[in-house]
This record gives sequence, C-alpha cells and structure tokens, in this order.
Amino acid sequence: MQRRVASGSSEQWVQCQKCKKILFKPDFERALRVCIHCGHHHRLRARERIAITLDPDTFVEQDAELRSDDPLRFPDYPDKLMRAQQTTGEFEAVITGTGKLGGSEVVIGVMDFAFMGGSMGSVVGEKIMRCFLRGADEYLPVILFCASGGARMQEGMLSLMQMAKTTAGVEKLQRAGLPYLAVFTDPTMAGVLASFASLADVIIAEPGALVGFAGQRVAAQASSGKPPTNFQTAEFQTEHGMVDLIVPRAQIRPTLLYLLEMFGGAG
Amino acid sequence: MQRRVASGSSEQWVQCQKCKKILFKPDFERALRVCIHCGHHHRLRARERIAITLDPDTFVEQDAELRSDDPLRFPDYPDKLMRAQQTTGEFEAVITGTGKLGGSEVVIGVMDFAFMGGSMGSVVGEKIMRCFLRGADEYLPVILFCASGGARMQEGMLSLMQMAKTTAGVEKLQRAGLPYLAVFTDPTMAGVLASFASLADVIIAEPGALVGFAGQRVAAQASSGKPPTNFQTAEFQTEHGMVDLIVPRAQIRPTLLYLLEMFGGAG
Amino acid sequence: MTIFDFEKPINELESAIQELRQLSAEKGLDRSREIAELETQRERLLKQIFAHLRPWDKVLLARHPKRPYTMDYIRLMCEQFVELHGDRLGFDDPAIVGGLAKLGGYKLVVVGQQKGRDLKERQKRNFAMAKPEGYRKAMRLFQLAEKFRLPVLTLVDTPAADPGVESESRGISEAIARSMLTMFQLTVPTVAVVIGEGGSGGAIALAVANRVLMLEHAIYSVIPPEGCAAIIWRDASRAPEAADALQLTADDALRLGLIDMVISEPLGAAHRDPQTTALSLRSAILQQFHELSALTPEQLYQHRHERFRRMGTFLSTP
Amino acid sequence: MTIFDFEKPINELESAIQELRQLSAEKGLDRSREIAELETQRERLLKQIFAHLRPWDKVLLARHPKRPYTMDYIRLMCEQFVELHGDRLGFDDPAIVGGLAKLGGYKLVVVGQQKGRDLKERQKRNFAMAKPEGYRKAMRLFQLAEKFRLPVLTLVDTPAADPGVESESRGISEAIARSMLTMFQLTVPTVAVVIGEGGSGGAIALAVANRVLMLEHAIYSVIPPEGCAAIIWRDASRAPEAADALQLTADDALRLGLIDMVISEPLGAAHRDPQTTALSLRSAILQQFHELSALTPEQLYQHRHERFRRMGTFLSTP
Ligand SMILES: [Zn+2]
Ligand SMILES: [Zn+2]
Repeated sequence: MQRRVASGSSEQWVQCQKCKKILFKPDFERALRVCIHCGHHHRLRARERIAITLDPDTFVEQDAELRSDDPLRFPDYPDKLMRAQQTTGEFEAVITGTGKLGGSEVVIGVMDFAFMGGSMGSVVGEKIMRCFLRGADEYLPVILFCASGGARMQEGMLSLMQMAKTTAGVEKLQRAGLPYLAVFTDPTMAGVLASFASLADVIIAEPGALVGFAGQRVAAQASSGKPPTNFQTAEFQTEHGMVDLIVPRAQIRPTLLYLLEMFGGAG
Repeated sequence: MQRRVASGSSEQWVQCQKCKKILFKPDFERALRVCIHCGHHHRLRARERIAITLDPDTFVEQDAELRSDDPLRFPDYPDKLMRAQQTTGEFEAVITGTGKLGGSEVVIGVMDFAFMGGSMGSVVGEKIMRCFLRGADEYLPVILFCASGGARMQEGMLSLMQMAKTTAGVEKLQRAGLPYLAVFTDPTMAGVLASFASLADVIIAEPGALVGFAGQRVAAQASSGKPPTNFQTAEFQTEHGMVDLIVPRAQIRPTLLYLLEMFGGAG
Repeated sequence: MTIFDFEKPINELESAIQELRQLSAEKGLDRSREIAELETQRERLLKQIFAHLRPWDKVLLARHPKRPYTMDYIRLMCEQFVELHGDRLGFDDPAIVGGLAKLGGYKLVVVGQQKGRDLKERQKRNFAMAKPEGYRKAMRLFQLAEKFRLPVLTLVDTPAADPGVESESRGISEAIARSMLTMFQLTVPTVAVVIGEGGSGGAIALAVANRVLMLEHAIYSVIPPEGCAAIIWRDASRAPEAADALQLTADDALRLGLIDMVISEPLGAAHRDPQTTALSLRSAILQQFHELSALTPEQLYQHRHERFRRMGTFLSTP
Repeated sequence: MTIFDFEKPINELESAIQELRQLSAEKGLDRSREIAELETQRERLLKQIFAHLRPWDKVLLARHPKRPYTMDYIRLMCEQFVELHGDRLGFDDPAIVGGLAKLGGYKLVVVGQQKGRDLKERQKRNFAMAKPEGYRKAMRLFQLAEKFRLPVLTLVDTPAADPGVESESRGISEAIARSMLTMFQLTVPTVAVVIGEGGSGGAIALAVANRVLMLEHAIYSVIPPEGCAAIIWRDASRAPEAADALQLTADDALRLGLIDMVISEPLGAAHRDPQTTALSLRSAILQQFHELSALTPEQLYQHRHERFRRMGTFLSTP
C-alpha cells in the first residue's frame, strides 16, 4: 500500500488544503495524499486510485473508445469537454476496466472529479453499466470508486436516464449474485449517490468525504433547523446508516480484499 | 352490515365509555357498538365480530378442542383460566375457523380481549399458526382481527416462543403467495403486535384503537420527550406508517371484500 | 389563480364571456350571439397561442396551480380507489399517494406524487417533494403489486425530491436509488406517466416502467431551468433560455427516444378541461396495459431493462 | 463492581488472596502456602454457592456488570472481524453490532446486542435496548448473509427492546416481527446464543435460528421478573419469586425443549474467566455449524420452521 502515486509536479513542497500546513511532497505522496497533520484526504485522480488499489500492472482498461456527443447542442458543451480532456488527459469522467486484487480478477470503475466534476452523462452511464454487465457476464465482483457532483446538466434528460440505466446494472449484478462494493470518495453527490452508488452490498467511505443529495445551501434553505456541523460528510452518512464503514485511504485495499474474501467462498 | 350483534343484557340503556352519553341500546347495537355521539368503538367479543364480518351462518370453527395446560405450574394460572372460561363462555383468547366473505372462502381468526386480555399463550399461538397453515394448504386468504395485551406471562418462555411460531406461519403463507389481512382492534399490543399482527399485507385499524409496543407508562419513562396526545392510537400508528388505513367498524367488511377482490385475481 | 403572460388575453376573453353569461341569466337578455362570437375568438386565440408555446411556457403550464394533480386523475379515471398508507418504517409521506384502483377492467397499484391545491395542503404535501419515506411507501406498494401480480401505474408530478436536512439524514439518495431498483425487479406490467413536473431524481424514482408517457404540456428535466441558468449564467432569471437548452418538453423526450408516447391535452392545456384530459390519459394507459398484457413476467422484466439499457447518446472512436 | 449477596464471601476471599499476593511481591515474603489454602477455600465456596443458585441469582449473574458482552466474545473467539454499520434507512443503532467474521474456518455474519461497560458507553448503547433501526440493521446483514451464503451467528443480550416514544414512532413492533420473519426466510445455517439477558421480544427478534444455545447463567424470559411481580403481586420487590415462577434459566429452557444446548460457564460464572467461557462458546458454536453444514439450503429453511412449529404446550380435548 506504500506505492508511490504518480505526480506531474516537480515542486518539493505542498500545502494541505484543509489545515494549510506545508508538507514535504515525497512524504505526502507516500502517505497517498493524506495530510499527516490533520488526516485530510486530498482528492486523487482516477489512474492514481487504480495504481494504489489494484495489483501492480494488472489493470486493463475497457471501453476507452467511448466519447461524449452533444445531443442537445447545449451551450459550450463541446468546449467544456475539450478543455476537460486537455487538462485531465482523460476522455471521460470515469475510467473502467478489469484488473487483479490480491490475485483475483475484478471489474473496477473509478470516477475522476477533475473531469467536469465527475458528472454523469451518457458515456459515464454507459461505462458504468458495462462494468455491471461485465461483472455479471464474466462472474466477477465489481468495485466502484465514486467521485461526482451528480448528473451532467449538458446532456439534459439523457443524463437523468443514466441514473435508471446504471441502477439496472446493479439489478443485473445482484440477480447474478455477485458482490458489488462502492467506495465514496470526495465528493459523492446527487445523481450518482441517488443511483448506483447507494446500492452496493457494502459501502466504504473515505474520512471526511462530502456525501449528499443536494447542495448544502439548497439543503439548508429547504429545512427549518440548521444542518449539523458534519452535515453531508462520510461521518454524517455513517451515523445515519448509509455507509458501512469509514476507512482511511491506506486501509481501503486491505478492506476490499477482506470483503471480497468473505463474499467469495462458502462459509 | 346492519345485522344485530348478539347481546345477553336486557337493559334498554347503555352509557358510552368515552363521552359518557346515554345511548338507547337497540340503536347502539344496530350501530355495531359505535357511539353515535363521539364515534367511540366499543370492544366486541370474538363471536360478535365474526357475526358482523362473515356471510351469515358460514362460520365453521376449527381447533376448538385445544386447551391451555399449565406447563410452569404458574401461580393461580388454572384458576385464572377457569374464571376466564366461565365469564366469557370461551375456552381461549382466539376463535378461529373458516367462513365465507362475499361468497368466497376465507380463514378467519378473531382474538377476544375479554379472555385474559387476549393474551397469547401456547393455545393462541397454535390456533393462529394453524390459520396460516390452513390458508397455505387450502389456498385461502387469512383474515385476523387482533385484540391483545401481548404474550401470556403465565406460560413464560413458551408464550415468548409463540411470537416466533406465529411469525413462521406468516412466512409460510407469504411464500404461498396468499393474502393476509389484519385488523387492529382495541387494544393490539406488545407480543402480538410485535409478531404476526404487524406482518400483514394490508393492515386496517379501527378508529381510536390502542396499538403499541410497551405500556404507556413504560414508554414515557424510557423517553426524554413527552409522548404526543394521540400516542399509541391507531391514528398515531397511521401517521407513523404502520397502518394502511383506519376504517370505521361498519366499513370493515366492505373494505375486506375490496381488498380480497384486488388480491384475488390477475389485473 | 396565477395568470401567466401568454394566458392573459385568453383569460380576459373568458372573463368577458363569463360576464355576458351572468348578465343573460340575471337580466333574461339573450346575448348568445355575442357569446358565440367571443367563444370563437377565444378558440382562435387559444389555437394561436398554443401553436407557438416555447419550452418555458410549458414549464409554467406544467407547474400551473390549476393543473390537475394525481388524485384528480385517479378520481376522474378510476372506477374505485382505496388509498394505502405508510412505509412500515415509521413514516407516511403525504407527498406520495398510493393505493389499489380499478381502471377499465384492470386492478392496479397506483402511486404518484401529489401536490396541494391550497396553501395548507401544499405545505402538508410538501409541494409534492417526496421524502425518503415517500419512495419507501412506493416500494412497499410495488412489492405488494408484485406479490399479487397487479400491474403498476405511476403518475409523476414533482419539482424534485425533498432536499432538506431531514430527508438527507434519512437517506433520500438511497430511497430514490432503491425505488428505481425495485421497479427494475418487477415482473408485472408497469406504466409511468409524467403528468406535470418531472423533476430530476425525484421523478425518475417513480418512472422506471415498461412504458413511459408524458402529457403534452408536462416537462421532464435533469435540473430545474432556474438552477441550470444559475449555474451557466449565474442568473436564475435566464431560466427561459435554460429551458430551451435543456430540451425538457414531451416532444423533446419523444424525439430523444426516452418516452413512448405524448398524450394530447385539450386546447388550452389540462387545467382548462380536466375531464377530457383524464379521458385521454385513461385510454392511453389502458392501451399500454393492453399491449403489455401480451408479455410474460420474464419478458416484462427484460423489456424494462432493455428499454433503459438503450438510453444515452455517445460516439465510439475506432 | 456491583457485588451481589451470594458473591460477597467469594469476593472477600478473592480480596484476601489479592492482598497476600501483593504483599508477597512487595515484601518478597513467601505466602504461597496461605494463598493456596485460601484458593482451595475459594474453590470450595464457589462450588458450594454455584451448586445452589436460585433463578434470581441467575438473573443477577446474567445482568452482571462484569459479564462478557457481545464484542468481548467476538474479540476472544473470532480470528478476524469487520463491523458493518447502518440500516440504510437513516439510522445506525449502537445497541446492535454486526459484521463479517472469521471463526475457525467459517466465514460468518455475526450480529448481537451490545451493552456498554462504563456509563458513557452504556448510554451510547442504550443499555443494549435496541431501537427499530437496530433490528433493521440486523435484517440487512441477514440478507447479506443469504446473498453470499454466509452462516449467521447471533449473540443475544438485551433486557428488552427499547420501549420509548421514539422507538414506538419508528415501529419497534414491526421491526421485531420482521426480523423474525427475515430469519425464517434464510436458507443458510443460523445459530443463536443467549449469552446474558434474553429479554422478551427484543431477544427473540434475533433468536430465530436453526440452533439456539444458552450460556449456563443466561436467562430467557417473556417478561422481566420485576415486571411480572408488579403485575401479580403489585410489588416489584418480589421479583425473586417471579423469577422462580417464570422458569427463565437455561436449564428450564432446555427442559421445556426451547433450546438445544446449555454451554457450561467456568466455576464462578463467565465474568470470572471470559477466556475460558469464550473457548467453550466457540467450540459449541463450531459444533453447531459443523452439524448444520450437512443440511441443504431447503433443509435448513424447513428445519428452522419445524423447530419453532413444535413449540408450545397444550392439551387437546376429544
Ligand atoms: Zn492537513
Ligand atoms: Zn360516545
């Protein structure tokens, strides 16, 4: 678990986004971008997550050829997509494929918040759907790391339908009796939380991750009382029965291994 | 529905137990013992309930030969049983059998609060269990009118086990795909509410019936806040999602008919 | 009654007709010729206006305070209906109603969001913004339908699921997700109709059906146009432009292949003639159930899955 | 530590032994002969007292504040354990713990009521009086067990289900009933052990298993003896008599045919030697799962139903 996260920057010092303390970058990377002072889990890019999760060099990407269209001719959508592709080096907000975890084959999908806020349009929905279908067809467990602001506005109703479509995928995998584990990373919101994300057999969350349905301001406006201070954190969701366990980043891989072992064989 | 309830008393006037108004007895009986002033539903005896529920002269009692034993040699239990039998004219706190409702055969069980507070010991549990098994075996819907203070203390653990036993009955009937309708009458409490009663496909309650888990004093003691004024009424339970619909006594038979029609055939 | 800009001239004519009628009745004068003339004028005006509705007009019509709501349609369409309450988990959400209905020979489970007509009912119904318990009640009824092999009809009319702190704390996201999951599990015929506002997750939670229909002036959207405008232009007042961009009308949904049928509303929209609207709705629904009755339980399950499997528009690079 | 009347002489001896030991260690004096003598005395006294425990003494032992609790046994018995939280409906009840455990080659779902050791934890755990959400978490874990074919172990230790207003308003009765129903639906092997207090509905909600065991000094009762005494004699202080009448000990349960086995506790009860108790518990549990592993899923389902079908004692008049 102490493998180094790939990094493009050459600076030697970084600042923690939460406690603002200055951190020595090699240490920070070795700690998987968890602040050693305050424990803040900084966001990871999708391929960084894959690197620290799967057995080394076992990831085989799937469905990388899918590209977003602009079905509604929505203002600036093609530009936004192009900019996202340029800044992230990815073609979409989720990277999916297969790989090995402790020697066993799994289907994995990792959302990338850096790509248009991890929003779910037709391509994200299709790729996630294919994860579930691949799991059901090839008799493999499915592991999804969620990081998303919700459905992608720019594809209108088509994005909304991805909520149903991905839920259909969960249903198919469930019916096939295979395990589905979800990891909520910062942030896991709205249309993603309200579809496939919440339906996993076991839900793990990273400490402090933002997890919720509506934006904080909308939630506060719609309520009489003041939201609690930990509102919409992973901790809040755990208190409210929506998360099975909060696991620090370095322990996520061993926890996934344990769960897959438990669900894999007869007792 | 305007059939007359059998009555042993010859007095012409009765007093409403709730609003204390004086009622002309023949009118009171014609109103199925619902006060015309305040709507209070006075308790009915089991055979009275059967008479106003089933098609006339179709009830065939079953398992009437079952009698309570005194397995724990519990203080005064045989005396209590004997007194209950003498005052009620019944041998146990539930009357079960088959009959017709709108021409269709049903299994019916009606609890009698007058018999030791409708408490559930081995005989009550066995008779209710047989209702479910008869329903599953003979492919008949099951209708249960509940009226009970809970498990029968005098049979100790054996009474406790009746909660599980009757629940097993519900499970068998469910698996057979047959309808189970429950009617909560005053009172439906504790071990009966916390077993077969709460597991019906549709739950009807009479207006104002006491429906709850623990005694009111215990509930209040165990809580920080004051119980609401309608605490543990049928209305409270409906607000809290535990009752499908509150139905005045005269409408219960037509409601049961409608529900059985809905559940009886394909759409 | 709220009068929208594009409805103003119609409403003025309608007031004039009303006055003339009253005058005739009170004074015994025959003003039938003038009335007939005004009515022709009204008809022409309605046709003119409704031929050129913009998406934002549809948003306003879908939210129209006189628009028929779920219980109105149930009353107007169904031969019989018994409402069932509660999620059996501690709550009964008035924003979602459900029960057992008879409709043209079918026995159905009907579930729908319910708006309130007056302020008091609106608050009680939380403006049809369902809380988790609303969807959990729906799921319970879906499972009852499955058990007794009753077809399911859902009527969708919600601005959104309730976004408040209470709903968040009871798992509104989970409830929406699981409601969709439950609808995918069913093996009975299911039909959903968006009758007013199809507001994002709160709407699709009840709309995972074998057939999804929309009334002519209903909308279906991933985000309210106001919210969309606030995000794009930081200006919620540009909602009409956002409504254009979002393509949220029934015709858009049909063109995008996301619904099966648009049900025409009477001239001037549903609130001008609820009876006629209910009749159209009824016959459209019966047609769907009739067609679906040819499918086996397994086929119904597969059909629903395949229906949603296809949704989405994307490219595949070689 | 609460010292019960019948434990007083033992505790006095134990204090004396402790003092001597300390003295030996501090002053370097050899008091081993006296210590051995006192220990023999203690052993004899324990035997004497524990040979004549009355039901009320067992009630006190079952509630003993030093008695091992669910998490103690999980720690002492299991090779590995990961706790899972939440009912996925809005709540996580600390009065019931559950998770995935490895136990002697078995992969298990383990669920049990959890008391608190100190005041703070006791309040947090609500004295192991579970609310509806506790049973709903349990049901979710039972269904997880069914899906992945994991045997289920439950550890029962509760004075009662929570009787408060909040629990009533969220359907504590329904939750207890449905927990039993869910356990009846399972087709995996299930074993329940009453490790302390088996308090009425709150206990049986987790005890619908293929095998039900009790620790030697655990109790299982339809009503707390205090409540029973209050009803019969209007005097809660006559609880010891009520405890006699209720026949709530492990031996009673075995004699009445309601449990399958009584697991012996070390001399002086579980709290005097948690390790040894855990070992006995572990081997008893493994034996049950070993025996049950011979049954098919359908047989396990039927076996559980038949087990409870038989329960009850009554006469049948000709
Ligand atoms: Zn920090
Ligand atoms: Zn009265």
